[in-house]
Amino acid sequence: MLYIDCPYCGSRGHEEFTYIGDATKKRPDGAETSDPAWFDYVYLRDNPRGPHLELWHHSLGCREVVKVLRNTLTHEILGAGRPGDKIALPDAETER
Amino acid sequence: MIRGKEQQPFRISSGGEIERTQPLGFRFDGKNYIGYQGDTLASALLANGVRLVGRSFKYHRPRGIYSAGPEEPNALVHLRSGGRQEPNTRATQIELFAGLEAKSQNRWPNLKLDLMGVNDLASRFLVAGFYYKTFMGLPGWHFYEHFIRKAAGMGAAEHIPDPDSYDKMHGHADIVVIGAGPAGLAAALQAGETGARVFLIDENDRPGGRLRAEQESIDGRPAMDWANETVAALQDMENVTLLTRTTAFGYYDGDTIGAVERVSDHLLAPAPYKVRQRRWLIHAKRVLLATGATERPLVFDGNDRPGVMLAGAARAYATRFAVQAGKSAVIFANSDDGYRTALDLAYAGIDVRGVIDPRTGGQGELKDRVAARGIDIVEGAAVVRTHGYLGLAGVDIADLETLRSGRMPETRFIPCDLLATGGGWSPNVHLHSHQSGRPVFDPAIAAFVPGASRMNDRSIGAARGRFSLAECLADGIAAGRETAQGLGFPVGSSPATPATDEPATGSFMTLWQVPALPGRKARSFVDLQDDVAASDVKLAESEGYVSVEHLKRYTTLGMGTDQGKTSNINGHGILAEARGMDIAAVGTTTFRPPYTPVAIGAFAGRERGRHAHPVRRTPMHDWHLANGAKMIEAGLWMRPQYYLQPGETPSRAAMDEAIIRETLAVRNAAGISDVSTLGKIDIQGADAAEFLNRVYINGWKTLAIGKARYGVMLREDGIALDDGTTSRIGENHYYMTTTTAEAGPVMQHLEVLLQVHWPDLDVKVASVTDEWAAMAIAGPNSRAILSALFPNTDFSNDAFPFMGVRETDLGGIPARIFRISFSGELAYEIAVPADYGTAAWERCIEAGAGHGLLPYGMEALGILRIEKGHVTVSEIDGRHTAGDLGFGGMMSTKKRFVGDAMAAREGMADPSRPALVGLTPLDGKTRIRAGSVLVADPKTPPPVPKLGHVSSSAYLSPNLGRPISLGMLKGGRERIGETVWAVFPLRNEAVECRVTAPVVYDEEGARLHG
Amino acid sequence: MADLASPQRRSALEGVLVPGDFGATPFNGPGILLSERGPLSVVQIEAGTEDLTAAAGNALGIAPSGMPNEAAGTGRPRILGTGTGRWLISEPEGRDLAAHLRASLPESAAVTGLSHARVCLRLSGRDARTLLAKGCGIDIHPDAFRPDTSRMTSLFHCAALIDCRSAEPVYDIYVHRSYAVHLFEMLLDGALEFGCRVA
Amino acid sequence: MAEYSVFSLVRNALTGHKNWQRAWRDPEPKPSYDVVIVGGGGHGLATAFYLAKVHGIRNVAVLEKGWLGGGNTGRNTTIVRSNYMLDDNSHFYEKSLQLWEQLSHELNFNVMFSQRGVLNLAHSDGQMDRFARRGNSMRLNGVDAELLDRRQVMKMVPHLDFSDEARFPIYGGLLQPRGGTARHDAVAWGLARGADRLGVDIIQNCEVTGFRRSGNRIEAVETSRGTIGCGKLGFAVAGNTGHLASKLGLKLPIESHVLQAFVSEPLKPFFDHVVTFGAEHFYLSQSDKGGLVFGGDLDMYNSYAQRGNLPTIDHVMRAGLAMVPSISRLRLLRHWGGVMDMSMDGSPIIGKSPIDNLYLNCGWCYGGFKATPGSGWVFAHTIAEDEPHALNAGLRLDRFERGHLIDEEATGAVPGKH
Repeated sequence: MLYIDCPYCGSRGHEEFTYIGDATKKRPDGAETSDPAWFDYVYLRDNPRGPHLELWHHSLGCREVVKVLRNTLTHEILGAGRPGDKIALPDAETER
Repeated sequence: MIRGKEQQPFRISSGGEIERTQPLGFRFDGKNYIGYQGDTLASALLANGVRLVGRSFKYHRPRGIYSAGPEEPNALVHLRSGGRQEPNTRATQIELFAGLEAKSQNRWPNLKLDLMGVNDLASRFLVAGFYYKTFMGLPGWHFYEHFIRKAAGMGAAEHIPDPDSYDKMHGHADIVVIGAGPAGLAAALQAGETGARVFLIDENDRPGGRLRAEQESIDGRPAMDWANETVAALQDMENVTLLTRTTAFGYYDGDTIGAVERVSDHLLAPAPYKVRQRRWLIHAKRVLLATGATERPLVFDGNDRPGVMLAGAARAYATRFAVQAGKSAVIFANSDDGYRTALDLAYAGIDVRGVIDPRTGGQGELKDRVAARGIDIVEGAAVVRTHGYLGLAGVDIADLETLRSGRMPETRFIPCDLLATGGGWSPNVHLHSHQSGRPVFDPAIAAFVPGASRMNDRSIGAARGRFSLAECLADGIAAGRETAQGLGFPVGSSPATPATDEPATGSFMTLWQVPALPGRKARSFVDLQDDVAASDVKLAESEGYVSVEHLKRYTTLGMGTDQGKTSNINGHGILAEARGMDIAAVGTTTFRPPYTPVAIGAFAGRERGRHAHPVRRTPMHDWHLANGAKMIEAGLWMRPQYYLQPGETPSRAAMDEAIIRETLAVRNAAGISDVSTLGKIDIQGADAAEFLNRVYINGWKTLAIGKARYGVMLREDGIALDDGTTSRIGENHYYMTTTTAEAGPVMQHLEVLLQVHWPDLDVKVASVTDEWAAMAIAGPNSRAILSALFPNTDFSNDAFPFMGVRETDLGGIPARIFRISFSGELAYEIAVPADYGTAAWERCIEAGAGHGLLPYGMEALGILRIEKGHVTVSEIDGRHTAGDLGFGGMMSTKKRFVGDAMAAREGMADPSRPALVGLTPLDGKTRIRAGSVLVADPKTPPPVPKLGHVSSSAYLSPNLGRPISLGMLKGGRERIGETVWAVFPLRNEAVECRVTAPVVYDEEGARLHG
Repeated sequence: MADLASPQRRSALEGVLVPGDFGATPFNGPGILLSERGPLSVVQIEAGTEDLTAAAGNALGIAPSGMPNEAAGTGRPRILGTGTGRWLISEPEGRDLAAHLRASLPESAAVTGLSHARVCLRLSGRDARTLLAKGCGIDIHPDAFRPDTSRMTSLFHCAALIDCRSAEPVYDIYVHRSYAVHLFEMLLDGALEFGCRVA
Repeated sequence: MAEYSVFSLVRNALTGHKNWQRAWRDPEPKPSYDVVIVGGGGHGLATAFYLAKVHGIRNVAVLEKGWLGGGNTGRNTTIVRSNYMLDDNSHFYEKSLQLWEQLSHELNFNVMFSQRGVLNLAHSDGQMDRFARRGNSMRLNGVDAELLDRRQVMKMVPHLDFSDEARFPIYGGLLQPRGGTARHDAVAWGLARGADRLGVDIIQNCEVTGFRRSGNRIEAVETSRGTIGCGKLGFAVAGNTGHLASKLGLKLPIESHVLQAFVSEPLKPFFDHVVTFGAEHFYLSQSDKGGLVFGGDLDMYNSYAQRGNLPTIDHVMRAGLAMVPSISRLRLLRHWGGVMDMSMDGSPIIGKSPIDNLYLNCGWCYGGFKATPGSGWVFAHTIAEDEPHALNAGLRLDRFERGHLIDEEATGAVPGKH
């Protein structure tokens, strides 16, 4: 079980959440419909092997969206916060 | 009650953990026996002198009991019968109970005369991977496979329902200690004393681990006294949970331990209301792995005969179960365990005829004790051959050095019925390696020990290669204290390590295999269950299958139900020798969960049968059932499909009649349907209109209070997501409805947009699906019915026009009325608080009695909406754009909305895309099935170009008197009036049909606005 | 038709929740007590903490806790924190709680009536914690889940709000109405081994 | 190299099995190759095999970072079928199925292709309609398909839950009789042996660490065994495509997700077909060794770890019991995970890339195994001709940007949902 630290509810098993996906994708509000930014936003992914910023919806809890930094190779959770929060890599991870 | 002869000729008259006052009758292969409480099936069989218990997987060689624990490769039996049968159950782990029944497996017609034993004679052909090299010709693999499958497999299972139930349980612990041997007990005691929440898990019926099987002492007393006292102390601690008969089978992310507690497996049947097994999911902050070690066999010619057994198991049978595993024993081991075994077996009254020690020198104190008892010790020697077929009759021994030089050694025959062999111990690193842990090879013990781990685990005692009792106790104490301290629990001063009395032991000698006698085709088994011999390992190596993973897959080494617990390292050692490499460089395969196999039922717990998944009920559920409704599931909800009237019996004809009756009622009089399952979302906030404007393709800024509007929303990728009406019920207050299927996804879509992308918008959304019971009353008489129900409301067209919304009350019940229609008739939807749903529904039924009102179900609803060309999930199916569905004109060009950019892509805006059309059979009567594909010519040979498909179909529109359908047709809007074929090759059907507009009934909408 | 008798609420569990003793019969009585609380007024509020605090003083007589997962009000009403700036207020049905709150709160607050959207089950008895542990992954140890706190979580795969009323233990479980029968059946089935008194 | 046959088997048996040759050589990498394929799984090996066999390009290297078939080839649930609805998938997978039907013979290596039938169960009228559409489309494409009603399903697989207690009643099913299973490891070994016999160098324990570029071309691949020049370069590393592409600065419409697989203890014949549950993601077949092989849904989050979590295991086992209640007391022997390239429309990408001499074969979601020969066949064509074959013309990378999606599951740009 992945344990995600929901800012409201506290640490919860991931079965309470719905995975939304890559949290680095910023909706290009206002960009023309022809702007390639839209394609990038909807379809392209960095898909890193390692730390990954992602969104989880606490659908069986407070129904808030939680931003999580998680290592996709080890499943280690390195930080969590609200969607607008900046979540930095722990120092130990940066050095790895 | 099974009765048998009370003989037990191999039972020792005293000692052991068995309860001699509790004899238990059991049956094996149709014969009755008696064992004792405290026995396993294996120990009870041995006590009764039963040595042959099974046949091997491939060669059907006779096999006996090989171990005393979960590593057992041979003694797999078919336990119990009927619904409780369990194939492939290890006799060494079955606790004996009165009435136990077991059968041997993988033999025909019986265990002693297994005709499949012919495979053994053909063994030179059936080497590793032989099937990859043949069976390629006609009649094809599927033919040969039929026979191979019958020969393969182990136990047989039948399709009979399991009468037992299962549970799941969650646990939370500061420290989980796995294994209640000396290290685990010591650690749990130390940790428990600090107040930390501790789980101590052990797979056996009682704690003690290896102490139960050995003659050890602690503080001058039998070691089990210490263990029992420690257990008593732990049981007094409220913060400690002791789970016995519980196997920790897997180590998962987040330091989660999966474990299965065998609550009732030691009983004939579970007690009333008790489960058979309980699956635990325990979340730990720290995990102490005190999982012990597994002894591995020595590999030599004929090492698989019944009577060859692991030395530690022979000791366990003697000490724990008071059973002689044989009457006359030879011992063959590459460490001082050989001497330890000799002493324990001799003490148990077994005639020990020799200790064969491949080492020359370097032994410790134990050897002297053995020599002092006058037992023959042969150094520098090995067992080179065994005799006997259904049971061991004796062994040949020879000088190892001569054998290694390739010369023919002199052999000596020693008659015996038990050969206890020990090839060293391998730490049980399984759980450690389930996560990222990478075991490392320790040459001192010729085994893999835990390496670095990213998880919060620590291995202690034998699980990290510390095999002496003193080391285990010290390791446990230190780990228990340090781990608790690390979590912030206060620890007192360090206790003294209990004193042990262990003789000094000699060195260990690595011996992966005993070379075969020159000229002899040796049958030296590495993996006993899957019949992988040393020669198979070498063959695989010579063919280039040199990776340990290739070796495993090519030879099936370690693929059996024991997952290679006794065989993997020997196999890898032999591979390393063949490759001329160090075993550390050859590596090891990854251990996969579960540690031992787990019943599938335990993973499901109570979520089976009709509780396999939740179902949702509407407030009027019971009314529907009481009034003849046939219910079907729609997106977890149970909904009426149609209603049978009193006196009608269920049949296809009655169903058709009901559907026609209900459809006609709506068109000609009135109908009422339960629409509570539609998603309902309460939207409030100053920016609510702006929000709706962004999520729907059409405009929302001009909607007046008291009015509803139909809207369509897209996914970000430009595909239609959902449709529904949204009503404005206050200045900044809206009430959105969604389809039943998409209620959840739409709610989440809105929440993510608001929380992640548009946090600046002042909008709050709340799901009110469950708050409101909703019923649609449709039909020309609906106005009259509504007027009767709501005498104070003016339902005239002017006062309450189409798309009007009113908040009022229904005789004391708060109600919202929406003049919206899915059927195309004059219709109203009434929403009331859910607990009043049935009351309101009944009032509607009562008010409609004089107006021909009938309840209608999903089938009639389907016909009505197809007549009107209204789309549902069959059309909004995740593959179509708003344009495809005929909503292109609704897409606003004056504002931006979700999905607009991606919907503008070349392939999404292509005018030749499929578009929604109506389809009607040219002959006016042939049914067009949903799922038909639209083609230009039904006679074209494959591949046939496809023009679209039929999405929804009614075999008869009672209002039009003919079948009708909706479909998606390429360039469909331009093809209205043309003909096209709807083909259904699965049933050899082809119907020529005319393409029409989607709406085929009341095209002008006069009835709707009437 | 205004002359109809005042309407009665029909519980989602009618016909399903049948009083009686079920399952095993331990000598010291059933280990689980299960009943439905109701009828209740349940209202969800989304507002700023200050707005709710100010309004709550007038309208409810108690102030909400600003802390996540905390509950306030030992009698009627009870205020449960259910999200950032979101609370669930529940009390035995009497006054029009939603209207009352709407009147006391500023325009910017969202008030949503959920009285009929939630079924409230009361679970108590000496084995109540074990029963919860069967269906839910949160830590229900008395030190971890204390009285006057609540949790929104998954209980037998249903979204549930569990309000710990006392350490005895007593829990109020709020579940979506349409899932109530499923949850009740799962709780009852899981309780049989302890003996279950349904009241 | 010696042919495998029952005669060679007997001959070797009589001489103590001392004369078998290596199934494939273990060569040192040459300084450069006409074509370098990264990834020694089924797809990479099949590509090399068909490059050599069909296109006569034999100066080919297959680079594998670990052991052959150690990725998803050796971790999947071995189902082979071509029961797709959309034309681009349907034609491609049917070609692949046809190649499967002759693969053992073509490779002189028994890959144990067992055409025991793949049955998809339907649990509602709507699902029956969708299956009918798929089955009809298959028939129109010349692919075998049969629509079974409840009674026919009961006759074929009587052990499913047809009781009144069934949470998901069975309405019928869509059967592809030619579908089935194959022995996954044998596919890798047979292809490796076949390619090797045609001169392809298979280089194991050779990890790609970087690329040497010149303009819009890749000149060489940097590996743990030195730099290897390449005329053309193909990626066949599904699961790790995102990671490898990132070394070239390429961003793809792909996420890596973990999919778990499960096997029970071995049993005598118990379940004779491949059956998929229609209510939830679940499928079941029995291996020739006797183990019941189960598969289910993704764990649903991005992952490169080859292991999954308990909630998904519960989910899969629960679905299994709902489909076949009699497996309750049978035991799960092993479970493991594979890393899937989940594409944004659920269909694979085979074709050219934005880099001139780089070709992509990725995005297999969980359909990669059955595609193995077909994938190699069209990929070899694409590399050899520098132009996609008609069968993979639609599976191109730019379909996402142009809006020509191939979305069988119709779940849109949410990779985890395909």
